[in-house]
Amino acid sequence: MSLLELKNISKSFGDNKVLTDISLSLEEGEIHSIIGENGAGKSTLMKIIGGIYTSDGGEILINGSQVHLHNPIEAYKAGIGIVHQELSVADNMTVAQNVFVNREPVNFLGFVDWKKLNANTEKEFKKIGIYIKPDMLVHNLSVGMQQIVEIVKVLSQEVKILILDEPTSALSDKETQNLFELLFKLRAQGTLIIFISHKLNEISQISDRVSVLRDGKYIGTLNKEEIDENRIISMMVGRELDNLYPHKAKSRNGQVVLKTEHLSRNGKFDDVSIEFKAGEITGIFGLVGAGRTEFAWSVFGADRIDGGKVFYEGNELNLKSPTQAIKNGIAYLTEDRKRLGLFLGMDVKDNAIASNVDAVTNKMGILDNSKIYKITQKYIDSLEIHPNNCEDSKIYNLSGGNQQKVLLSKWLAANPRVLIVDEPTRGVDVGAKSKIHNILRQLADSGMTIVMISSELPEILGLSDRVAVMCEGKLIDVMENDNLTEEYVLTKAFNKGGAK
Amino acid sequence: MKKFLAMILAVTMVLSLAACGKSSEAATSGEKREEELYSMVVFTKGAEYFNWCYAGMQDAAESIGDFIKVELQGPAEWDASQEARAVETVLAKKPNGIVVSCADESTLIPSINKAIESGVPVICFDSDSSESNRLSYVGTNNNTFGAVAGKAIVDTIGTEGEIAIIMVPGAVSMEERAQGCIDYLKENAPNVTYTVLNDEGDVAKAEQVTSALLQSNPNIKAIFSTHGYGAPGAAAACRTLNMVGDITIIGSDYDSATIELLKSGDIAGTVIDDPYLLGYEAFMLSYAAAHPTDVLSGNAPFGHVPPLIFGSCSLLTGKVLEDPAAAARYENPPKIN
Amino acid sequence: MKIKNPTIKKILNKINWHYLVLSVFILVIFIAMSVQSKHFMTLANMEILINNFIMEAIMALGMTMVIISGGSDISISGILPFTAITFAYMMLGNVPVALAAVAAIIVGGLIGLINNELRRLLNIHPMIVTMATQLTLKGLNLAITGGSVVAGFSEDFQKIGGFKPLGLSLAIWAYIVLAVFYVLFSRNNRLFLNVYFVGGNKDAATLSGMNAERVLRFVYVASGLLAGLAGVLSTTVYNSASYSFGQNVEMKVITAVAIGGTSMTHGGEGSICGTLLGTLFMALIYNAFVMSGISTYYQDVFTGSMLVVAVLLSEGVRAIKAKSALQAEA
Amino acid sequence: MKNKNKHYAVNGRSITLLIIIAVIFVAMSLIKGELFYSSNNISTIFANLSYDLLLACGMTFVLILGGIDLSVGSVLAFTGIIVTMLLRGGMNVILALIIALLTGLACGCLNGVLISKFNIAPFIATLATMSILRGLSYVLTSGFFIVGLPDSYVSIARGYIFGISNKIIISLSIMIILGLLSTRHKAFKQMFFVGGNSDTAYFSGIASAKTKILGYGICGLLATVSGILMTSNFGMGQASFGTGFEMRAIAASVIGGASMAGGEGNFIGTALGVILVALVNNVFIMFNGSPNWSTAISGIMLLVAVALDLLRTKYKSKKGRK
Repeated sequence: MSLLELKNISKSFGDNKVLTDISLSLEEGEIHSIIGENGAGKSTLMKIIGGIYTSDGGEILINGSQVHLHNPIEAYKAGIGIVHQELSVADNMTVAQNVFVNREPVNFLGFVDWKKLNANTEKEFKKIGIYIKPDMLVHNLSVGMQQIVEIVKVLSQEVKILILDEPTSALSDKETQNLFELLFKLRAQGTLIIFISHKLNEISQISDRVSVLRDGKYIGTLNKEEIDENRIISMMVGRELDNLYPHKAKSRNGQVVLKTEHLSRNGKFDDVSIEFKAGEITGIFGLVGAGRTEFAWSVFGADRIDGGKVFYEGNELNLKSPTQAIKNGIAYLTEDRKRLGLFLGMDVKDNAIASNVDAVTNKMGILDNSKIYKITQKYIDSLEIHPNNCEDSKIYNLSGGNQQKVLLSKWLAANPRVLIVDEPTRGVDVGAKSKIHNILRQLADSGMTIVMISSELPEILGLSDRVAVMCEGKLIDVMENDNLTEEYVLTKAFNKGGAK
Repeated sequence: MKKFLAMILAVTMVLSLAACGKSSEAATSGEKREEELYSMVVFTKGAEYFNWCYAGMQDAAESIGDFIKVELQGPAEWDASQEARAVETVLAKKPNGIVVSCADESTLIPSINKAIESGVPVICFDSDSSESNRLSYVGTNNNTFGAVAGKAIVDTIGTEGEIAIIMVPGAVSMEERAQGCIDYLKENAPNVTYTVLNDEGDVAKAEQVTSALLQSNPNIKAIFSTHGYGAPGAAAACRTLNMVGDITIIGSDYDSATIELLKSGDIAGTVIDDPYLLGYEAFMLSYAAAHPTDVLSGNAPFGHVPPLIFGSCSLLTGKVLEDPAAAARYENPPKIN
Repeated sequence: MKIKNPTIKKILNKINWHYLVLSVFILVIFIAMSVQSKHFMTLANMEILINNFIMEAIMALGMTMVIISGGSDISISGILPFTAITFAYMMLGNVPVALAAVAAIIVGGLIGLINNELRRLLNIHPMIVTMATQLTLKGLNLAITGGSVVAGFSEDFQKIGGFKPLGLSLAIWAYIVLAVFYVLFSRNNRLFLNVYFVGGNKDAATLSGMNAERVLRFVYVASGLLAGLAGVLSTTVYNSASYSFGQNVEMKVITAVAIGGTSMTHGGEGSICGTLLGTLFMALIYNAFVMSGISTYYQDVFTGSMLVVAVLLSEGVRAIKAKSALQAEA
Repeated sequence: MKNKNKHYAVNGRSITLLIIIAVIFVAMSLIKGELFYSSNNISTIFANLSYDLLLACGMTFVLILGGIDLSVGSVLAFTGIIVTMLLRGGMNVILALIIALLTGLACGCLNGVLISKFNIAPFIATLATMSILRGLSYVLTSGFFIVGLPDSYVSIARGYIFGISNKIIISLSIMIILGLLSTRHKAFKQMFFVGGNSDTAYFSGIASAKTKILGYGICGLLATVSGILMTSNFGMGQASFGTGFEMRAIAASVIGGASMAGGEGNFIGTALGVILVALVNNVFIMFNGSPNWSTAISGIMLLVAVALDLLRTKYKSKKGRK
């Protein structure tokens, strides 16, 4: 009987299936790595185990008895602790307070015993060989340290099942090694450690078993002796081509529209020099923490630049804000549709014109409703947004795919010369996906410069004319996309033994 | 009649006091007299009525000598508790006397008594706090005040019909004025019925409630506002309903706005006491109380003051104001510093 | 300001500039006033100075926690008179004082609870909810009392107002106890600390297995209880209760808290000590204006401007801090 | 489908309010008859709510921006005093009006700057300006009424056009114009964007600071208009004008469908909110009910409105999921 057993776990958000009957059994005292491309469903699965999501179908058994976890509190009670990918620390509190939040040693008055608290905190940190002032405010810490605080917070709870979702993405090598030492200790004590990472070398270094997910499906599990990076890669790739990709660019000698030289942003990405040509789709591939989105933000003027230059049609550009970027014909389609992309509470036509209101206003600044409807209808037809009379429906009533299409039309309405799309088909159904691909190609053919950031290898290879690969903030390579293989690109992305 | 006599008596007494105050000052002119401070504490500081009172106090003080300093204190809100605090804070300055107009009967009692115990004479004016140990009350008999209004109404609308009385509940002076009016009607025009409106002492609100009432109840012939803001509000209401003239509006007290409305004929009249005089007398009493004579007074250690001074009240109408002399008296509000 | 020396930097970071500047302000006013008026620096006046802002001071304690939790409670100006009136009527009904007081305070707490539950169920901004309760209560107060003052209590009740153990009024004693309690608990007690956590990052709090809603309930109930206490105390002090009590008190309280450096933009920041300073500042201003005889009309202008200055100050401080932190990181 | 969306999503709250108002109206007409539905009574109700209407209108902008403005009452009093004092000083009416309006605009913009540039919480920033302006009003007048205004000025509010009070015409027309613009004009549209999701707005290249300053500026401007109407209606300026109006304005806009979260609010709703509150007060007096309750009523109505809205959205999202 295994410590944690998952039986046919399924989960879907709206009409978008994220997990399809995942069955896994994990033993106590093992480090079990879960690997898969972005969007393979790893985090979702972990959130279900951690009681943050509840699964649509299937059951979770701990020591053979079924458990129902509806919130983190219950999960902790069941001995499950998660180190989340996104930070969940309160940066207005001290390190110690964050680590022992709501578990501080208190006396009968509920008064916190600060000495003890800080001592305990230091002890917890010593376990991973880190010294830190427990009474330091978290917002004075680097992101890496904040991540460690996060980890220590969970570790300090003596959990039977410890889930680490991309714990090392922000850690230095030394910190990482210390963390591993600790994990080994915990394993020895019989803790089950579920480890999610994009760093193959780490995985092969520490895992007892590795399970691979792809497209929300369980592919297989490798035992210690079977673990081999190439094998893992071959299991990860080969996502079935859910659609036919459009033709490639006719010519690859378009004029260079956008160019960066040694572009850097402290702690985000470093020394990126790359050219983007008109009429081409340049795919940027990379795994979590590769710095692709951060790069895009800096180019788009949404984040500052610490070093290097951006050239637009030959002359230097220093953008203070997205407003200026848009004026210059640079558009950025965000990966975070809900937070940064769309106005969920507003209707489709409003969203469609949001980034280029001037186009539909006269000199008096009066909006021309007929124009708005015309434009919206145009995109509704050309992008096949459903329902086809949704000009006035609120965004939140649309499916993910259609939301994404609206987001795209918002940027097309701004008729840019350079279009940076970040994960253009994330959380989007098959039909919408291929539609979006075709649109992007058409735009490229019409002379637009397309930059496509994506974590889906098939998409990258299927659509882009050139492929740039980033890893941990560095640009590894830019390759013409002729007979590139997924293995090759992925290997680059893992940057095995590469520049570091 | 008795009251009237009492008033005459008191006034003369005070004036004589003031006179001897003056003479003594004249006698001791030459060496500098030690500075004295007298504070006036009011609720709704900034109401024009109290500005008149304060002006009276200022001039009275000046008439005695420049060694006397006076000040106006009190909250802008109609909040008795805040006024009580103002009294206590003023007390800390160890003034020679305090004159106060009370936001309500009871709330200021502790503060007033505290002042008396600590040897600072307190004179109430305009609105009394009779339960407290205040030495004296200078004011208007608000019942008479209301009666004057009642008479004015009956004179115009006759002994039949319905009237409205605007007031802010809880304000003693207003309740007494309303009561006085009602009593008068009971005696002299029993067929006149009345309804009471609350306008929260706000002009806009006054317009709202009166216009609503005039709509719902066409028999309303006259409106009596027991405070200064009501009349302008009611007048505005009549204007919007173009009922100007159909409704007899009797206001209370006078301020530049009311005067204007009187002259334009938007309101028929306003019952007035003499805030300037109240302030003047109140100060004189406090001064007297602060300067006991060798003859022990009834309320030693304080000086001789009468327990009660009632100022007269009369009806001010547009006709009265046609006489420039009279108009001059009301039109230009006094400077206060 | 470029400071290279790290130790100096450390010290500079240690200092709470906001409180420092505020204290300096207070000190300056104190000195100026003592020079200006011989009656200012007297025990009597100090007592009055405190007495005159005591109700606000008491409620400011609760308000601080509310604002730290990321909300606001403007219903207190309805609760204060309401509980005052409830208490007064119970007194007239010959309910034993202690019992009546407790009951009235609990009523305040219940209203706080209602605030919170409405906020949770309707999931609308606390400002709106508390505004609704405020308006409702103000109406009730007017309607219940018909606008007239509730007074005429028994002789020995009236003594309570004057009852001064060690020369300090009950209200001041209550405040001293509460202030000490709040300072200690807000810095040490787990529940109070959780308020900071929830204000700082509600999701993090929940992910860390904290019941954020429970924390918020505590915050609003506490605020209600304190407003209730203030109401009861007012009745004992003035020997009466009226719907007119505590007008705009919520604004004064929030001003005091904001001047004390508790931020409405960044939840989870601020402290009771800051509020104590802010309260003292407000009380001082009021007293100073009356003392100096400067027309109190200028008082609003002054406090308003001070509010802006204070908030700008704390914003500026945090901006500089953030910058230095960045430099440290880089 | 399309209409349905318009119907529910855009105006759901307004519909509810309209129904409630209609019900009250019919009921009153049946009970009180002529007294109530006489054109006179109706026009009076409107004339009296014109001030609130303007303030609530401005407040709606601010709420759409996700902010709040406590200073409207003080702006009303302050600008009212400015204009009356200027006129007292014998200044030409038009000029005085312009100066007053500019002052009001400036006050509003000041709020906007404090909030958007200096990142002060709207509540605090406007609380500060609220007390500053109220104080200044008293300092300027030391409490005296300011009277002796020229007829040309007084007639602004007292006059009639086609037998309709100017107050109604002015306030309603401003309301309607802004109401129409709010959805049709670029600047106003962007307020919805900024209030709806400031991050998305930023990524869509919308200058949020400018938009906010504009919003608060308009709020101040409308407060000024309201102040001008009030002073000319009563023929006097007074420092205590507009005390406590801010709460009424907020209540009305929220009843009308605006939310503190921002991005929501429509002017029909706000207008209906104001009307509803005024109507209920009117009904109270019609029945000689104690007006003491009026404050309580607006509070309770506020809660009921919000609760109703919550139920509606709950119901809608259920339908949405199906």
